[in-house]
Amino acid sequence: MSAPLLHRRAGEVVANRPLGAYRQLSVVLPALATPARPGQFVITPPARADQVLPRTWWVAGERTEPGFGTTLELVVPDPPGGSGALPAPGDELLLTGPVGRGFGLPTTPVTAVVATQGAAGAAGRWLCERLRTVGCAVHLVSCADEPEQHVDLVLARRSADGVILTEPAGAEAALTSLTERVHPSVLYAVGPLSLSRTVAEVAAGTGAVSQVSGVDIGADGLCGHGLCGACDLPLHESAGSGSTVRPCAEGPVLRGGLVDWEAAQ
Amino acid sequence: MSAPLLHRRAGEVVANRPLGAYRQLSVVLPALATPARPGQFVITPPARADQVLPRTWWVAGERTEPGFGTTLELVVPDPPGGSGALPAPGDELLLTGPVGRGFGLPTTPVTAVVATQGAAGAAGRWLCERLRTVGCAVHLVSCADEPEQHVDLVLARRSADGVILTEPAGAEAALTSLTERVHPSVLYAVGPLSLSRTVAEVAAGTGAVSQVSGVDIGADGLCGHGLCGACDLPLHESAGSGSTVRPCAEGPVLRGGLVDWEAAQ
Amino acid sequence: MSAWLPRVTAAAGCGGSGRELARFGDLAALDAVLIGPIGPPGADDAGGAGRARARLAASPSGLVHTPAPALPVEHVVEDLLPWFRARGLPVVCAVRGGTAGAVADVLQELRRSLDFTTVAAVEVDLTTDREETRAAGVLGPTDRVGPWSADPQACLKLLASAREQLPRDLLLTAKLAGECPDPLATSRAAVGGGARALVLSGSVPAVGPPRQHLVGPAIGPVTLGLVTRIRAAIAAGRVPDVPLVAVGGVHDIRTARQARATGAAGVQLGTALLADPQVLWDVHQALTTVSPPPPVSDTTD
Amino acid sequence: MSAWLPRVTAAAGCGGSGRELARFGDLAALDAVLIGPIGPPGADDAGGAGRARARLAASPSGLVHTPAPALPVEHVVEDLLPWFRARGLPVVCAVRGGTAGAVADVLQELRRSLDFTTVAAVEVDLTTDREETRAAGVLGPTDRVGPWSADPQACLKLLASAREQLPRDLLLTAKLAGECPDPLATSRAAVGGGARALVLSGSVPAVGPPRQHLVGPAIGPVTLGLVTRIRAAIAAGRVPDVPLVAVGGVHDIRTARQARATGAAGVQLGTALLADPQVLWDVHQALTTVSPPPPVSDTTD
Ligand SMILES: Cc1cc2nc3c(=O)[nH]c(=O)nc-3n(C[C@H](O)[C@H](O)[C@H](O)COP(=O)(O)OP(=O)(O)OC[C@H]3O[C@@H](n4cnc5c(N)ncnc54)[C@H](O)[C@@H]3O)c2cc1C
Ligand SMILES: Cc1cc2nc3c(=O)[nH]c(=O)nc-3n(C[C@H](O)[C@H](O)[C@H](O)COP(=O)(O)OP(=O)(O)OC[C@H]3O[C@@H](n4cnc5c(N)ncnc54)[C@H](O)[C@@H]3O)c2cc1C
Ligand SMILES: Cc1cc2nc3c(=O)[nH]c(=O)nc-3n(C[C@H](O)[C@H](O)[C@H](O)COP(=O)(O)O)c2cc1C
Ligand SMILES: Cc1cc2nc3c(=O)[nH]c(=O)nc-3n(C[C@H](O)[C@H](O)[C@H](O)COP(=O)(O)O)c2cc1C
Ligand code: FES
Ligand code: FES
Repeated sequence: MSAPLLHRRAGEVVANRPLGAYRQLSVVLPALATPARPGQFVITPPARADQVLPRTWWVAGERTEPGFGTTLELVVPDPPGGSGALPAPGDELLLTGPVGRGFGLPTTPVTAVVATQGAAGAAGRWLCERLRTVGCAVHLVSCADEPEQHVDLVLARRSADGVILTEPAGAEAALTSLTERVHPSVLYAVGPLSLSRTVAEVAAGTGAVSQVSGVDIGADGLCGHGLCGACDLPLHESAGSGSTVRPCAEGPVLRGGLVDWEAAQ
Repeated sequence: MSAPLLHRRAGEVVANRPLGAYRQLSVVLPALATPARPGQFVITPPARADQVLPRTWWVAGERTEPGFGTTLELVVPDPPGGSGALPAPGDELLLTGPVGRGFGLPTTPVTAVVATQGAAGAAGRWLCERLRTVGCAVHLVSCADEPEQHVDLVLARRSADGVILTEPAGAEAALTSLTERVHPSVLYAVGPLSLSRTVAEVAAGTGAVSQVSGVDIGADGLCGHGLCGACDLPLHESAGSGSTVRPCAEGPVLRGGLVDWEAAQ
Repeated sequence: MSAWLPRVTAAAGCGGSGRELARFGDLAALDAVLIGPIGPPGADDAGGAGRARARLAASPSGLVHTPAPALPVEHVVEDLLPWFRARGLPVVCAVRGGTAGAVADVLQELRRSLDFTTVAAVEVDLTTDREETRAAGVLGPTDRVGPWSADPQACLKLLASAREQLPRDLLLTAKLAGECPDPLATSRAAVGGGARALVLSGSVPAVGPPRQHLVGPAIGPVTLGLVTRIRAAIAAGRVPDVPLVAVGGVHDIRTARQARATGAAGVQLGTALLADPQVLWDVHQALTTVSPPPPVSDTTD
Repeated sequence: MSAWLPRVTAAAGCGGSGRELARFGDLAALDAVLIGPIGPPGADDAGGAGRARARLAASPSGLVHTPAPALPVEHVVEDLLPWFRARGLPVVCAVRGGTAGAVADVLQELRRSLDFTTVAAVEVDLTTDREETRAAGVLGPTDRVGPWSADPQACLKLLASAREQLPRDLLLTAKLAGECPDPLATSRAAVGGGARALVLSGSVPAVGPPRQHLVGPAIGPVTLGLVTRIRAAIAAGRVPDVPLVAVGGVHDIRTARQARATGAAGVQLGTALLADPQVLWDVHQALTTVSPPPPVSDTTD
């Protein structure tokens, strides 16, 4: 209980830019005590007065300037007509976070595969950059239904040693053949549960470690605060019968091998 | 059924100014076919997504410039924290109206008394101007709990031959002594039902005609469209047993003498 | 389920006398105009002091309301039906009464009208309080004994007595809502008595004193739940197969389509009209222009 | 009405295991921490495939939810109670079960814990489905027979059996909601069985398939209606005098005060915490700092 309390606080939106099918918000907060990590997210109040659940967004980047504050980059789906507008530059944005465990980085330079889908691609790209910083070779697998839903490919190609684009249905095949080719020590997934499951299973098949997002940050029907149980995932029997994990509070990053994906349907 | 249909349409807010305890919105619409009259109101959608009833506001002035359009003046209560913000200059405002019968003007120059209360004071002041235009002598009785709730007294003193300020509880006494002094042929009330009742009763006591607002435009719990029945008022027996009038659709201006104020509680 | 049924009307108590609606759009463009609640003379007298007006209080995404004052049947017969008939507008009469006799009296008055031909359907309100006449001196002349819909046997009798007053082919419907403790039993009873469609409202009793209801977008999921339950009961043969009309939280084209997708043949709009009467025509248009799904056998390229 | 009762807690299913809340504020500042629903092992097994996770769907100013998966009682005994006891935090255990036996088993396990002293109250869920064991081969081993709250007699037995498992002075409460057809009868039965406070929730059954509920600000008026009705019944001597806890649509300081003004001694926060857990401390603070109205006899100048 010595961890600092998580409180909602006010940030200032300094940019709201289009980024393919998404929008990138830059938000300035008082300087963070510990730097943010890829795999963390923020929680922000509902967009409209008739909505009761908060919104969750992946953190896609962070820059802390002493004396000025921390700028968080948030890449979020362009809200559909009904769900309320995003804040404009100059607006205040209330948010809690960055929340949660991020992805663990290998202590030795190894080969890594990062798989992403949707707006989470921005967090995936950030993870690639971090892996390269610690000397890893990184291959990015970006999944999307439409070309413009791959996040910022130009930057992604600079952050990774190889980039493979695929439709979500082709993720398993792409990951399997990539794995056979580059023999990664670790596979990462950031995106929906279906992708996390695929990555965990491909990793298990090759004996590699996997770290995956255990909750589809950005999806509807989540509280993000660890209170509602909508994100609960069953663990393998070995963890004790009937054990579950609550990824938004205990993750969002989980070891892929711990989850009983079969039972998670 | 030959009257034109009432449709919601978009106006542009060109000004939003403080006016004592209220705010005055100026809204530009396509030119009205028939000029607006004091006693009419507009209906505008709820301020927030979690509200379902529309808002109703008195029209406090109108200026039509051919080729440019109609500018409506709307004086509205400064919204309390919770009820949603008013539009800013440049914003679009959806509205229906001006709606309803306005006040009838005497065909001959007579002495008139206009009683108002709250934000309706702006509509009352406009009525005074109109009465003066047709040659009447006009006395304004403005009721308010707090000094800043009297609408725009400087302009009001210019629009009337005499202005009396009173708290709502003193309205009856003020009206009675004024009536004894100036012997008006007609008394008007624009404001809450309690004021309408007082004016109707003072008028009845002196044999004068009264025209009063039959619904408290701007209050909560109204649809303004004639559909909910929240504004229904009982008529005197002479109008047929159990007869009621629906002021937001059949008024809002009613002859004070037609309403059975006793039964209206 | 092939009987005529209007695709969309106002909900009882939310469309005025029907004529107020005419200020906002062309009534002739609609399938029918619902008027009511229609009650016997003096039905809503509170101690003789005139009809109680509806009271509305805002709640999050909803409204808490008291029932609308009933239109006296003589007003309907003298003023409203002639007006509608002169314009060739089919009318749904929503009728409310505390006893089967009161409802029968209203229907008799309507039927006697020279303009009755313009009446296309009658909706009987089972959400309202039932009254029972007690032995003199015990509890006063009448006593509210809870809503009709809480007593399936009473509903059956009420509908049967209403059915008797009306021409054989006239559509008779029954409306129940969230106050009903056993919607299956009440639905079965209403159809048994002669209802040929059920109007299902997600409106829920709320706040006090009694006779207040929560309505509006907030209660949409309750309406969908009720429609789902009765559809399932029809599919299981536990309620006779009649079309359903969804009311409660239907407030735009999207929610109207959702109600239809859930199994409602028609919808009614309440609160939505209070905010913008135009929605009635928008929803009518949307439900009219839906092209039916192509027949399964249609495989031409 | 002088018994101890926490002024505000999380609602069952909305506070996680209690520990997640600790990330957002100091639990020691609260009167107590509610944990649960706590169920027997495997209570929520859907065909043995692990516990069903809660599903939430947005609706206007509300949520439609499935019940939260139950915390297995062994997890509570082994992990949670020691954690709370070590910190001196009083705990309210919300317990859920389909049979009186299942509930009694959970309570027995709790009672056996060395850390039971930290349990300050037990809340028994009457909104959940009751199960009946049938003669072999007739309907399978157990059969859902509707919510507990629909059967006052069953509630009385359930509470009496729970009461037996617990120390005499431990606060036992019963929770009922919008699924209850006769809240007066059920309240009377629950108190008759041994409940010393009633938790009244305006949550309403909604959508299908079964076991979904509409909650959130939208249903606030339903909660206030329920509290008003039971207060009136208590005043009329038709329900024994116990304190009431309001839950459903209490989502900020204003609505918490409104619930208190309507006659609730305590409140619980559900959906409000999902949006911002901080509200728990805000409401606690507001209800703590309310100065009681000055005594009537105090006329000194
Ligand atoms: C590819 C790879 C190869 C490895 N090889 C070896 C090896 O050869 N030998 C060996 O001993 N170990 C090895 N490790 C383990 C490694 O040294 C770390 O212990 C490991 O990455 C921690 O992550 P975890 O998810 O495995 O552990 P967990 O026990 O699941 O928990 C640690 C998790 O918390 C996160 N975390 C930790 N601190 C924080 C914080 N302050 N804020 C937010 N999140 C935090 C981490 O990102 C990680 O996800 C390897 C790891 C990887 C990924
Ligand atoms: C002080 C006074 C003295 C009068 N003295 C006489 C008299 O001596 N002899 C006599 O014959 N009459 C007299 N009248 C009646 C007068 O000539 C008008 O007929 C009367 O003002 C119409 O208003 P009403 O409310 O009385 O009529 P109502 O029948 O109630 O309806 C007319 C109402 O509709 C409104 N209205 C009318 N047309 C429109 C429109 N196009 N758009 C919006 N609203 C409209 C009017 O403002 C009025 O409120 C007098 C009226 C007043 C006020
Ligand atoms: C002001 C008002 C008055 C109503 N009066 C009645 C009534 O008298 N009889 C009735 O059956 N329903 C009445 N209703 C309920 C509506 O017919 C409808 O069932 C309910 O409003 C749910 O629909 P909505 O969510 O679209 O508003 C009334 C509703 C409102 C808002
Ligand atoms: C996700 C979720 C799960 C819930 N699970 C339970 C439960 O298992 N048992 C229970 O008694 N109530 C449960 N509830 C209902 C709440 O305890 C509470 O009664 C209801 O949400 C109304 O309060 P609110 O409007 O503040 O949300 C749950 C509510 C939510 C949102
Ligand atoms: S999303 Fe609510 S507990 Fe994880
Ligand atoms: S305010 Fe609704 S009918 Fe007049």
